[in-house]
Amino acid sequence: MNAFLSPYAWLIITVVKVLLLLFIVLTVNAYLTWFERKVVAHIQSRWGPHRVGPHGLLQPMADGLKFLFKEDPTPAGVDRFVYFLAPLLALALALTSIAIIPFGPDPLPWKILGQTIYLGILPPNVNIGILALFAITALGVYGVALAGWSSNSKYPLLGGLRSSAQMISYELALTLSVVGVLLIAGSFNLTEIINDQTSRYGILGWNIFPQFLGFICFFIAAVAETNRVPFDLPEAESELVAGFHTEYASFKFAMFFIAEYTSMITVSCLCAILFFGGWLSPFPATWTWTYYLPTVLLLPAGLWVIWDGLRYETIFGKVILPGIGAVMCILAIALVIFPGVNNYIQAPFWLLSKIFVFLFVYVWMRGTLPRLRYDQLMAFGWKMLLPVSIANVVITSFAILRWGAIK
Amino acid sequence: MTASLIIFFVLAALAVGGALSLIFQKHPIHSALSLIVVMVALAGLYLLLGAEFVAAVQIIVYGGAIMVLFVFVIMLLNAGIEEHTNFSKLAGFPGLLLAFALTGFIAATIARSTDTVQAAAQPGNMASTKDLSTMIFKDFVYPFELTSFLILVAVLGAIVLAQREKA
Amino acid sequence: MIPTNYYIVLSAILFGLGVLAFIFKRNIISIFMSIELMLNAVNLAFVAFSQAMHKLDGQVFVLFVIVVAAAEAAVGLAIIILTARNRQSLNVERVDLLKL
Amino acid sequence: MPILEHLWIIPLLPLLGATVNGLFGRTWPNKIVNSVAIGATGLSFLAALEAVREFFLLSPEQIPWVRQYFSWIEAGNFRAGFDLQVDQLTVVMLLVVTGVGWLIHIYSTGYMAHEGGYYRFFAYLNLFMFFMLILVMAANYVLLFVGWEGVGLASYLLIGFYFLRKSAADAGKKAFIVNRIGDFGFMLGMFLLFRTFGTLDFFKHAGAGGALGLFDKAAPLSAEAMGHLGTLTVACLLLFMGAAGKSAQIPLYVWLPDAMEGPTPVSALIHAATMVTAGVYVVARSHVLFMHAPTAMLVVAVVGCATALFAATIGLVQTDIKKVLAYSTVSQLGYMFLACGVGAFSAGIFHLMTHAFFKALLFLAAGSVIHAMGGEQDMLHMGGLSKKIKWTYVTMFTGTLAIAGIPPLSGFFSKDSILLSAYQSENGGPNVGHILYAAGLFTALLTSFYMFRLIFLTFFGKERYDEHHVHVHESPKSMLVPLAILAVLSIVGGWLAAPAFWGKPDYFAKFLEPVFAAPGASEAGTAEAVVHALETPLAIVAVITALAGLLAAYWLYVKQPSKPDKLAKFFGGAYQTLLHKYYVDEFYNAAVVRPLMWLSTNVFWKAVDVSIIDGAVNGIAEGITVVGDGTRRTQSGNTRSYAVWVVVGAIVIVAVIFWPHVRPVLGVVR
Repeated sequence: MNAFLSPYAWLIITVVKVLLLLFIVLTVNAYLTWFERKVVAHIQSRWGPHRVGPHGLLQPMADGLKFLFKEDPTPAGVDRFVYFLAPLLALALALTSIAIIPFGPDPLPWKILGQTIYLGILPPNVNIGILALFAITALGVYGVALAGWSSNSKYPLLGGLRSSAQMISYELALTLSVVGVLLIAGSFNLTEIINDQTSRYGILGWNIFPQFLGFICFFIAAVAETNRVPFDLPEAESELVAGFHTEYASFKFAMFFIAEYTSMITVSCLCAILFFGGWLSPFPATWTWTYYLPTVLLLPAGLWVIWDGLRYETIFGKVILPGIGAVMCILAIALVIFPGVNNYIQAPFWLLSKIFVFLFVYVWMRGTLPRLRYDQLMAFGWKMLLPVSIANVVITSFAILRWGAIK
Repeated sequence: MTASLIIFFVLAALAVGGALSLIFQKHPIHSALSLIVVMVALAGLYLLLGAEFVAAVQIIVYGGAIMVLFVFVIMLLNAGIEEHTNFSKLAGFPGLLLAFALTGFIAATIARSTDTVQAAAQPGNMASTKDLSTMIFKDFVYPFELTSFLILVAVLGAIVLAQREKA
Repeated sequence: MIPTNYYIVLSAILFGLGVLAFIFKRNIISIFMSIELMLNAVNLAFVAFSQAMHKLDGQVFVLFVIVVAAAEAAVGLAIIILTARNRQSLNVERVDLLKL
Repeated sequence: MPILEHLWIIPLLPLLGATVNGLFGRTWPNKIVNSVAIGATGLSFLAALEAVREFFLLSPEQIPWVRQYFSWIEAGNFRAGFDLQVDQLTVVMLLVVTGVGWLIHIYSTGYMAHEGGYYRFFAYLNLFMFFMLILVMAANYVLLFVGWEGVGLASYLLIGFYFLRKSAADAGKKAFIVNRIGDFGFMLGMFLLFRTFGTLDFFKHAGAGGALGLFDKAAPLSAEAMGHLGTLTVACLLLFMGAAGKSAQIPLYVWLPDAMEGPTPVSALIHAATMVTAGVYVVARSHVLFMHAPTAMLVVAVVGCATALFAATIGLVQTDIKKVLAYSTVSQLGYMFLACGVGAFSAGIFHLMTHAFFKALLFLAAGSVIHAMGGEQDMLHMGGLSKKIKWTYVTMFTGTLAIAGIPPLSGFFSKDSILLSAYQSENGGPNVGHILYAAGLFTALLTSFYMFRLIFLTFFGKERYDEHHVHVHESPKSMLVPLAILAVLSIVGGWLAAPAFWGKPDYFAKFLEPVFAAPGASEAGTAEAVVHALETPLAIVAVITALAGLLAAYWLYVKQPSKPDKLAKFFGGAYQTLLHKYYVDEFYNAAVVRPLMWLSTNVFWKAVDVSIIDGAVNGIAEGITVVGDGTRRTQSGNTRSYAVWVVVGAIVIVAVIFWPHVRPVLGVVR
């Protein structure tokens, strides 16, 4: 068996990884929508979804089903090929970008089919990680633009035009704002960039401090790249109905939707990795007690979930929630019992929690900020963001010239 | 028939196919898409050749900027199917002939001249981006500066050209 | 490993196709794109040679070519927009004021 | 030595004046214009004086003093530089030109006061001064030729000053063309000299790296060496051809009488005092060559003598006052050439100087007369002016005495020394000298006759004009002062040579000795005794002839005013011939001008120009049109066709670069 498999082991492993990641990402997407609706609702002092399942936890499923089974009309006079291509393109690119993110430093302690398994699809020694990521984001614009054009309808066309212009404009700022980090790390490799941020003082080593300006630019540009509020002009309901995907229904629409949320996740990952030390703990490595933070967080959460579930009348609530709670508690205890696992968990834990924070910020912004006017958008991009990021690059390079690599 | 050779042929096929469809597509958007395909395939080839940075730049600049610009302009001008006029006698059959002649000629020339290169053909060792950058900023610094100037000029020119003159 | 000739021949083919497109497309934008295609073909040759000779100069040149192409695209497209505005047509055969 | 180091200042000043006047004078009042012109000339006169003063401080080996300012033409081993030189000969010419020129400038302010184109006149005059100075100061033939042509230009401009008058314009053209013939010879001479000696510089100078000058090379040659191979003779004859053109000798004298169309000061300055003597100057300047070419010398002598006689005879019957003076100028120039021809260069230059004085004087006086008569030039309509315009009369009479050779005026000495040396010369046979002497003597007789005829017709007898139209008036001071000065000069100018009579050396000749020494030494040494023996008797004879002329004129034009007409009737044929100047103009017209016109019209114009040249030009144009018609088909204006052409070009380039054996097919050679 091994003898037969081993030549193609890497292939098989990769495929499995991809499927796994795909599943995870899609689920996260689904619950991201739920999360977003909830948070926005609470920001606007509403309840948000709470009918389908406890706390509306099953809402995403329902939505998914709805997307799948809705009628899928193709408008007359569309350019069929492009019309179908566009959402595929968008989704594929968005998902691909995730594949480049490394989720942890060390491989799994045991080999499968004689292969060391890294957390993340690409092996960590890819020299052009960040570049590849930018390449993919750069292509991302086509999904929107083509969608807008191919629908052969006014609003989508305008949306497409807007988004392509916007994306080109902000891509410059996006790329430039990262250059500072690259200069400091001296590498495109994401893993190296993260490792470069390790220091005796934990959080103080992160790039956010030397690269605060860069971070601001990066984050704003990234939000614009993902067409999120306050830069969601391509799909500005009030002006363009639904922008580039006006003419798309059911699952094609879902593709755009998923693509958008996936790119949100990607951007959050990038923020975490580039500026917030990726999977590094904010505390100095000497504070060993911080290793128990996951447990400390998981245990009460699990207990709360159990208790909350028991309050439900429905079977579902009575059964599922306590189950989940129990799992969480067990996991917490296991972490205490097996320090090896605990140590291994640390990196992903911190990375995921940072990503979560950024996702929350996304939602938060959506809940609070108004949308920009188009000319404001352009002016801001070209006259504010770009110069600032360039300045950042210059300053950084001079600083490096002066003091050598910072910290 | 190693894996890399397979990949090469796949990519090459992609590139040629893209180029062909660039020619035969009637609608500029489709041509643009085919061209993008060609470019992505080329990027893959660059990766195969061990030129990662060039590959990335190829996609970012060509795919992400230039072609987007093309698509953008096509959308802006709302260009339709290109009309099939034939005012130029020369661009008919003789043009075809000449184009083939040129291609053959170049191919022959290369075939003649690359046997020297052949021997040197080696497994593509990944050229580190650092070396590239040092080369650009040391040996090629003047060309580099010149190109930056060129870009500046181009930007100004584009602005001047594209702005509607205020009546 | 792949012999350099493969790359070179491929680039020659692409270049020839670019020439064909250059001659036979009527839409200005398409013609412009065919020029880009030719540039790409040349780039491929550059990179192939640089890899074959273990010199980075080729890649550097490719970068320069790309930059120039970008500039060219900016200006050229601006010109195209102007032409389209003034002549109401993207067909190069309709833009023939030079004819006597 | 400031000025000697900066000789260029002297000619530059007049040029400056010319430029200023020519460019801006148009709008300026006459006062400023003439002050500029006179200032420029006067300054250069002063500069010249200073230069001369410094010149006398030079040690003999520093002479000739040559300075190179910039090299103008350099080709291979040939160099023509802007080099100026000063030696005794130059000094004389310099003083004469600047001095007389200055006086005439002053005179002109009065004479031209009421003429149009005042600024133009003075600009031209200054221009002339500039070129004349270049001519006399040049240190090589090329630069000398520049001055030579320049004065020709100036004289052309000034003769045609009243260009609205056809006669004036024609005269200008005539002068220019006739001079051209001479210049042609002059140039050929220069070429020949360069071919022979490899340089055109006169003397060696430090600047030229000590390279020997023309004369340095020529001097040591034995007469046979060059004489036998007649190169030098030919060269000299060619030079003399130029000189004859400029100095109005047979056969090229015809332009000078017509040149009288110009304003009188011009006639005085250019066509009497300075320019026309340039020929003499050139011959004297290249005496080294002439000395080696006895044949050429003989030619010069004979031509000079013939001209003198010939012109004098014509002068007998002219009635236009300026014409008379013109012919007398021609004949006096003949004298000078005679002197040069017989090897008495210093005598020639001496006569040149004195002649400059008294002929300028005469012309100016004549101008004053004309001015007084309100533009009347015909002597038959004058008479009895002596009482009306005393000053003019006195000065003019002085000039006449001088030219007639009445001692002790300047003319006597110069003419006497010429006749003396003519009498002595053995060149070309024993009694050639005596023949020349006889001719010269007879000319002297004629000269004094027609000059006094002029005087008597003008100032004596009864008025032959009607009082009512013409009211005679004396000229303004500005005209009389120069007259006076010139009169004085023409009296004392000759005394430099006076001591020769009481055995003392002739100072003028002595002064010029270093220049003419080389060949002159021999005969000077041997003939001392003879000279003294001959000096007095010849002088007496000369004086007698002069007086005879005077008396004849007096008898004919004062005693019996009716006689001349009778004589004219009696010698009808001869009289008519003289009156029509031996029909020379008519002859030239028939022999040269008409055939030339016919040739140019029928051959060069109708045949060559129209059919061949125009044909070629139009043919080329036609061909280009055809080709263009063909090629413009490619300019279809269709971008796609252009694209195809681009492809063709690409193919060609690839072929040329990478396929060597294709190159010849494409006509590329590497």
